[in-house]
Amino acid sequence: GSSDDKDSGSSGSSGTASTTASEGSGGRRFKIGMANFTLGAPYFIGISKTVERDGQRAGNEVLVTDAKGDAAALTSNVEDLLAQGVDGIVISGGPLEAAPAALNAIKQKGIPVVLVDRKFQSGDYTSWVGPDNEAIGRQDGEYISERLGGSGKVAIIRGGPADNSIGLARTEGVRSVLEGAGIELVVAPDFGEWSSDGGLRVMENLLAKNKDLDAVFCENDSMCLGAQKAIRDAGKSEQIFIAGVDGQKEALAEIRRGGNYEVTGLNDAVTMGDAAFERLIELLDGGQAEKDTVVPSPQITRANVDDYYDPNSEF
Amino acid sequence: MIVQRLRDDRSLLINGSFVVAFVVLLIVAATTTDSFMTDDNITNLMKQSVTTGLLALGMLMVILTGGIDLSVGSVVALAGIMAAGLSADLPIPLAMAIGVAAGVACGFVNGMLVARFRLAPFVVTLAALTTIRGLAYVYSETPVTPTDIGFLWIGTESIGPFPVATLIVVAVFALAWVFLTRTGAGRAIIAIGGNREAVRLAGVNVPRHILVTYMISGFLAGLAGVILASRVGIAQPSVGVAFELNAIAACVIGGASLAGGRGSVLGTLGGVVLLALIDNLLTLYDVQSYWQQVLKGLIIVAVVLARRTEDER
Amino acid sequence: MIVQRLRDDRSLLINGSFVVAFVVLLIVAATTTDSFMTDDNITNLMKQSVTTGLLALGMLMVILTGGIDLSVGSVVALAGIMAAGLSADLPIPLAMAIGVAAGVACGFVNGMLVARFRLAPFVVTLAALTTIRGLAYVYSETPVTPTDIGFLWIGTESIGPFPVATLIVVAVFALAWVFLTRTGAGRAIIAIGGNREAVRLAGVNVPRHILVTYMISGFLAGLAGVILASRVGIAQPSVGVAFELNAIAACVIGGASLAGGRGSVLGTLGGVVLLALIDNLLTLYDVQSYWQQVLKGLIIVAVVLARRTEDER
Amino acid sequence: MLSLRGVRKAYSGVEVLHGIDFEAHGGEVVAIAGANGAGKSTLIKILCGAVARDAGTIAVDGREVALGSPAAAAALGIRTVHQELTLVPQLSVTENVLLGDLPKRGGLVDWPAAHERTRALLSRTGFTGVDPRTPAKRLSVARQQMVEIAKAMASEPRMLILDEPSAVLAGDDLDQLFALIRSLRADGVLVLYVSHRLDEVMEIADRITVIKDGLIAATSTPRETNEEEIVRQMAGRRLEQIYPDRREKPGRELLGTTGLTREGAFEEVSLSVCAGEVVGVFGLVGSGRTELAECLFAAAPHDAGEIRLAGRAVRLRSPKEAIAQGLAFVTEDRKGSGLVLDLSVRDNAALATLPRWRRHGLLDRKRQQAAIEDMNERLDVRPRTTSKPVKQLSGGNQQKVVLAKWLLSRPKVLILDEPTRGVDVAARVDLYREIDQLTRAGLGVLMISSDLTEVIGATDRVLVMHEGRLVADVPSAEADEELLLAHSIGVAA
Ligand SMILES: Nc1ncnc2c1ncn2[C@@H]1O[C@H](COP(=O)(O)OP(=O)(O)OP(=O)(O)O)[C@@H](O)[C@H]1O
Ligand SMILES: Nc1ncnc2c1ncn2[C@@H]1O[C@H](COP(=O)(O)OP(=O)(O)OP(=O)(O)O)[C@@H](O)[C@H]1O
Ligand SMILES: [Mg+2]
Ligand SMILES: [Mg+2]
Repeated sequence: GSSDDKDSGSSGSSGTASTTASEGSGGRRFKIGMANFTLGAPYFIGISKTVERDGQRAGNEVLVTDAKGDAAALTSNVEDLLAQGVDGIVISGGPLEAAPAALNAIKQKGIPVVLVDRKFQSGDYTSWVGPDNEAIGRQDGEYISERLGGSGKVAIIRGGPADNSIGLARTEGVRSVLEGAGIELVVAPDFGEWSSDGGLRVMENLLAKNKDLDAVFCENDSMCLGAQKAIRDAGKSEQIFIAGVDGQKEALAEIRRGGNYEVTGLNDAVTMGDAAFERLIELLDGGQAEKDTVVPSPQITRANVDDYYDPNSEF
Repeated sequence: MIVQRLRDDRSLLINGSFVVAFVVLLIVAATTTDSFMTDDNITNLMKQSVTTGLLALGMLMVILTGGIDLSVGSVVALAGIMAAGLSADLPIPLAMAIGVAAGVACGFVNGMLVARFRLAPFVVTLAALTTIRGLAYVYSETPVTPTDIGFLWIGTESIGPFPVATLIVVAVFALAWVFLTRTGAGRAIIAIGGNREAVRLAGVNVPRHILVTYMISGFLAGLAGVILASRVGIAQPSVGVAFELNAIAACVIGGASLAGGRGSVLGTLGGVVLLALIDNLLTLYDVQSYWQQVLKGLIIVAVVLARRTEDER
Repeated sequence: MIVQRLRDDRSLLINGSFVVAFVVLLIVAATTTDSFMTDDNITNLMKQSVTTGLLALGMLMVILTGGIDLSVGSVVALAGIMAAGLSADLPIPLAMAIGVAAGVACGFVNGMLVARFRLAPFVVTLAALTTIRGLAYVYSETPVTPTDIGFLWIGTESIGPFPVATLIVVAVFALAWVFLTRTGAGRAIIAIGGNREAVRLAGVNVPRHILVTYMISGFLAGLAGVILASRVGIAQPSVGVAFELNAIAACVIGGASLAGGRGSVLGTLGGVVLLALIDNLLTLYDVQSYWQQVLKGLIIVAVVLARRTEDER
Repeated sequence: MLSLRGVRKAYSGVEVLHGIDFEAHGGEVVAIAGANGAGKSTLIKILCGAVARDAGTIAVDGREVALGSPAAAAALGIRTVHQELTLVPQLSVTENVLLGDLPKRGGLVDWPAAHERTRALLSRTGFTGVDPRTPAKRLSVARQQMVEIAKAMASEPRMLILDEPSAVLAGDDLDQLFALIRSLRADGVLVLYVSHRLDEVMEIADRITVIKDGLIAATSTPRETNEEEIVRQMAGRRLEQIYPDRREKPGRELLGTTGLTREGAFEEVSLSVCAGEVVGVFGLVGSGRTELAECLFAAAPHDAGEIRLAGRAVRLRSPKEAIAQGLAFVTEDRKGSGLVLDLSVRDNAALATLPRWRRHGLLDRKRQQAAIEDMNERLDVRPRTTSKPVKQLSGGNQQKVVLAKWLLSRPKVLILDEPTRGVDVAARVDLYREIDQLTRAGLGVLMISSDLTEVIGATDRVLVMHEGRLVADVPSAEADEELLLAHSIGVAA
């Protein structure tokens, strides 16, 4: 499910008040800021790359910053971008909840900002595009519950920490379905830190304590890949199946292989990046865009994986 | 006169190649980019140096005694989230004061363990890093957004062209400079790092002075946390990871020795500004994120190499 | 005889309260939980100590000379991702060897800057931390999955009840013990940390020995990176953040002094196992993540306090 | 065998050696004398490859040598005992002695053989009684010095350089050292010997070379010269009298002890120091003098007995309290516990009196500076600039800075532990005169010294310690060297 017109930026009309970019041959050219809260995970790298590529393809200048997971640095980066006179900014919030100061600074400049992935709880933003994480969780929960037929034991691996509401929402989604279905849940006490090595470690610990797991849900695919390895090392690939979130390339490859990695919810970085870029250009062109847009996250299983799997994708 | 005093501080700002490196960086920045010399950018630079500045100054005190404080990043988180959380029910200045006080308390515990129980500062403050981070999450798992707009004042507003937070940093640095060069306690702290036993035999209460340095570090980390929460407009329990490394780097780039007894306020200030400058320039030049990291490391080494000859043989 | 030699190593495993702390922990763990004494859990403990073990051992060498190596976490990432990436085109052992060699190369650069150019180890390796992390991302932004199943052998398989990786760690620790207690180079490294000038005046090539320690640290970090990538089955450029802190903690808990000249292989091993044990137990007891952090810090302080009397006055 | 031509050396622009020409031959003992800061240690550091010369040539056996590193010097058979101790504190005596040259078997260190070789070396040098397995830091300074000497003997030296080896040695140990030097001389080894104790120099040297302000001032044989002459050459002035005449009536007791005991160090020590009195303490290495001083100053706890100050029993808990009560303590180890080497002369001198310089909460630096400059003048600290890091001063001048620090604290009782270690004759005279004047104003002094002439000449009475006990209390006027030595080894009645 990707956007229809990737080059929409070139179909410009009258400019917004704040633009200083020069007139180009193929339409208006902009200086765009892509502020990342973190580039420490493939998903966020994917979003950033997509915005960058889309922007450059349309002849715009795209400045990319990386706050390395530091909210203050994100604020600084936004300030730096503003100092360089960008026409609009995309903020990939990552696990960040809010950066009112950054948003206020942008607002003072009077330029549009599109939040992608994370919807900030506070501060004024122009527009948001992102997934419905709770819905993705529910989707996985429904798959698991159906597959287990109303009984069984399921482990949950969280990325942590809880100031990251992505994970909270996903786990909440799974939980809401499974708890109602009479399935026993085991939530690992330690966090998998969103990485494969973390997922591996947490799964190893889970397996040492729980002999009778039927399935495991991780808050993202990276951790699932580690957990899958731990399960394989324990010789329980037949017994325990895996549900993840994101649609990371490696996870799709596993689903395609037909092992115990059975399901994920697509939270596609490319789709997300495309949508964000498109939205920003609409705003820069003076369009009146919707405030919030939920990008749909289709469920991917063995049945439909071939529609989504692209070995050369960035994510 | 003032030059003599600055010299006494064995300042690196005064000493040749460090200044040269600085000036070169500034000239290159000003001439090759449009945006460097703009008001906005200079203000950004000032704001961006606040946290590292406060942390580095506290770290300097601790380092001078031959210690280290790895817990400052976690203290930033704890102080910020407490201040933001309490501001819902308490007057803002009081809430902020309590946040800072929490930092002082952390410093007190660190200092007691190091000074009285003579545990290794590295382990004590590493353990504190873990524990205090945990406490920040225990206080509030989720980010806290202060509702009262007054909370944002200290981190956001400017007086004339200078951000309030920057003025605070400047004041704190000035105080620290006076403290270290012009008070008995300051001189004793430096001497402790050089030869603890000699200082003890000279009748100085060594544990108490060491304790004070950790409390200063905790205080400044707490202050940094409150200002940071105010600047960002939201307090997160996850903020401040690896801040201690930057703070230590600023001290060492500024000529401090981790063995203690050597280091200066002005040098540290130079280190802080240099680090901020590097980040700022790499962003202005639109260097890609990963290459920024590669270059940042190389530039730091180059700077340290450049000023090597003056101190080391 | 062997006891005498262990004593010469001034081991902490031999010394009272550290062992007591250990035994108490083990007994409590074994009696209060069902799962602690299971094969699975013991194997987990062994596997989970591999990375910290290798890093701590390399760190010990560096710390003994009075240095520090903050770059090990980044080296883990670089070595792992290079090995995994190259394994697509090269024979696996060669790909892995190149990954480890990259670690040695990083150590070489660190070592040259510290030993020959006499830069402060903290800044040099902090800069390296940044640069090498950047290089790992430059090599591959996204995780690399090695296609050949043979890549997984070293990190996954067991010989009898012992994971291969654990056997490697044990072998490396044994070698290091012999190196530090029974070879001239090992003794020189310890002596350098005690009094560098004295060692220089005795005609020992001090810079070369220091260089060697950083290369050992780079080598072991590279090895740890390759084994970790093999164990996880996927190499990530983001892996290894803050690993250096754990490694240093293990050394210091094991009695090493960051000032140099003091520290032992057996003590470090004790520190590594203790850290893994704490994590393992907190998880087995189902302590929630934030409280785990709070408790971990407190336990570390308690352990260090308990064995204080023996070393410090 | 050794020949220097026009050797020059400058430290950060200040030349301290201005062109040294010097010859010496195997089988010769050449003493080098000179005032503090004359450049003796610098010359020696050049010879052993520890610092590089700026100009000049050095030839060994007629061949010009570079001496670029300590290893290069060692390869030529040049071995050195430095003025400042260069041991690795936490390592054993064996490792220190055989540093970088441990015996191996099958590629691995052979520890039993190493300990054996060290034991043999120690007994060859005559310093028995040191266990090769002991960590160096547990040894007293004197024993550490012996380890240093054994270390220099570890590989057959062709040229042995000793920079004030005797400053901490006394009695038998000094005789052992002289015996060693004589046997080396008989084997054709060249020995360079730096010392401020001119009586020793006259006894052991074949030739005496005096360095003054970085130049060779004179060279003569002991037969051609005498102590007075050497002092004149060193100091550029004649010293009328080394020790002041002391005819003081002691006043009331300032510091006293009864039955003071510290287990393993000293027992049942009862002494008293009165106003206007200089009390010497003599004893052999390890007789417990240093530990006694530490307990008096509350730097270490005691186990039993009583300490009195001005007649009142006190229980001091820290040096801080001791200082507040008017005590001052010059330790024997200036590098380890006396000075903060990286800090300036001013910071070191002011360290014990920090509260005194406070005005409006800040240090009154003018007043501080004036007081320190005045004290440096009185003690003749060179150079006079107070902003230099103290580590850049010569050994003797460092010692004067320690004294300055404590004299500034205006003590009532001054405890001195080997106060003239490494201090040249002229400066010593200044110090004795200073002490004399202060005692006239009511100060009491307890002076620990291993230098027999000093401990007799500069004091009013001498206490002798033997194995942790006070065994004699002799008025200085009646004391002579034999008597004190006899007491100190426990053979006098
Ligand atoms: N590292 C250094 N930096 C600067 N100046 C130095 C340094 N070392 C020695 N000096 C200076 O060189 C001069 C000669 O010092 P040196 O140590 O050779 O004297 P010395 O003859 O051995 O004196 P002493 O009898 O006190 O040991 C002194 O003025 C001293 O201050
Ligand atoms: N053979 C030895 N090995 C190690 N330590 C020794 C030995 N002999 C004595 N000591 C140490 O020396 C201490 C007493 O020496 P102290 O320094 O107080 O005496 P001193 O008379 O001042 O001798 P010095 O001239 O060495 O300073 C003893 O308590 C002991 O710890
Ligand atoms: Mg000298
Ligand atoms: Mg003594």
